[in-house]
Amino acid sequence: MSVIVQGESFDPGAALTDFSNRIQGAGAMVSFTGFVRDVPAGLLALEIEHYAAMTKRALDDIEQQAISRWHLSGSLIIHRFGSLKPDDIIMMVATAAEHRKAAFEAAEFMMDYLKSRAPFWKKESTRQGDEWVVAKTADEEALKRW
Amino acid sequence: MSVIVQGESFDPGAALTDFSNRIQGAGAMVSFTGFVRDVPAGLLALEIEHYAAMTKRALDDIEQQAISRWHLSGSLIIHRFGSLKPDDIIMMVATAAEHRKAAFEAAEFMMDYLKSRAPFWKKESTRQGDEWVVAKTADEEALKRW
Amino acid sequence: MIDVLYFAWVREKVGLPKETVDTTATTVSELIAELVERDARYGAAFADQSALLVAVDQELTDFDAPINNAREVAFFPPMTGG
Amino acid sequence: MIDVLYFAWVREKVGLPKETVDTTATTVSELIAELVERDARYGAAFADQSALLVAVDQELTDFDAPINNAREVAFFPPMTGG
Repeated sequence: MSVIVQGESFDPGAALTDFSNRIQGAGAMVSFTGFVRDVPAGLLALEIEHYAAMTKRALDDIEQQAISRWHLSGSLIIHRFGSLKPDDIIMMVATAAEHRKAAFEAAEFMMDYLKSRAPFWKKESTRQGDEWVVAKTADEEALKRW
Repeated sequence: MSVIVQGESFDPGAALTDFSNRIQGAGAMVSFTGFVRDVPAGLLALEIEHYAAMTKRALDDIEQQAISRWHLSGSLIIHRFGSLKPDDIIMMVATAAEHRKAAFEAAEFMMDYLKSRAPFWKKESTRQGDEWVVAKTADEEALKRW
Repeated sequence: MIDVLYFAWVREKVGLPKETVDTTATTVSELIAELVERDARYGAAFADQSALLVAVDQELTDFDAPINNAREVAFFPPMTGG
Repeated sequence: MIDVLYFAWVREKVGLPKETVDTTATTVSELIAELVERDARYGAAFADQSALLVAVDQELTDFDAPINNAREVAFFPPMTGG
């Protein structure tokens, strides 16, 4: 049960090792890791802005919903902010539950909510200029599953 | 793109670090790890038997289906055999794709197929005796999703 | 006195990330109306309210929400985390 | 001559993991019939064929499958991997 918001990069494997050592009794563990993808124009930087005072609260809320709905025995959210480059790690979630269905669903739920309800905004910088990433209607639609 | 069948234990975090270093360009990485759960009678050992000549072939086939259907940029299956104890790691799959939906679906697909189409059999040993784990109809039903 | 925060392109249009506003507004909508009267920069930022979200004291809410007892109101576009 | 393999409780009922069988059977079902005639252990293992799966040359198939050119036939219960 931990939520971490940080500027620094991290190794998803090292984070998963730590997490797996804390979830005795679970039958299933799922992790999701998001990376910066390049864009056709050539990405110079991806700037991630966030609303610090609200971020932790929003992520704690998303995590608590997942824990109580899927009876998770463990959960983890790590999200970065600041200036990132292509292939840099952006964020990670991990879940632990008795069975695989719960672990998968809880991880997808956390990702769907994190995309549209956690106060992060991305700006892409290319040689053609800077542009704020526009929220996808598909991401808002994804919430209806839950 | 690798399939490993082994008796030895392994660290899912270390495997994820290796995997993440091989998937440049992916936006999304998902992993699933399965652990031995204890049973009410107290599990002394979980014996995993497999059909060695068929296992690699079956897992390669499952992986290839996932790669072509979800255009994965990376995939991994590790499955153990032999005598395991509660909380021991049993297996892991990992997927890398452009977007999260593909990475999640491909990992769930591989898990569903691996449960019912890869030639592994589990036997639980407790003080009350040994018992072969019976395949769940829910696991066979899960294949209909695909 | 209430803290008003702006993020992403709303911040860029308003020209600052945060300010303290002396207001008699009782709802988010009234606060927006006051700001828009103050300066054209706000007019640009709030031109299309359907493109905006608002949080009062760090909770997402809507434009009718009361702000009488609020300490902090934040305006921003739909989130793009993850 | 064909290699016949048994796994999990099928192996335990037959009493061995593998044997080479001299057979004229042309399908899986004919092979089972031959085995069942040979010894009661096979009768016990194959009593409920609906509880069994079969692979011919390491590919899952059904009991009507031809085995004329097969090198290896394997019998086992539904898999429980993962």
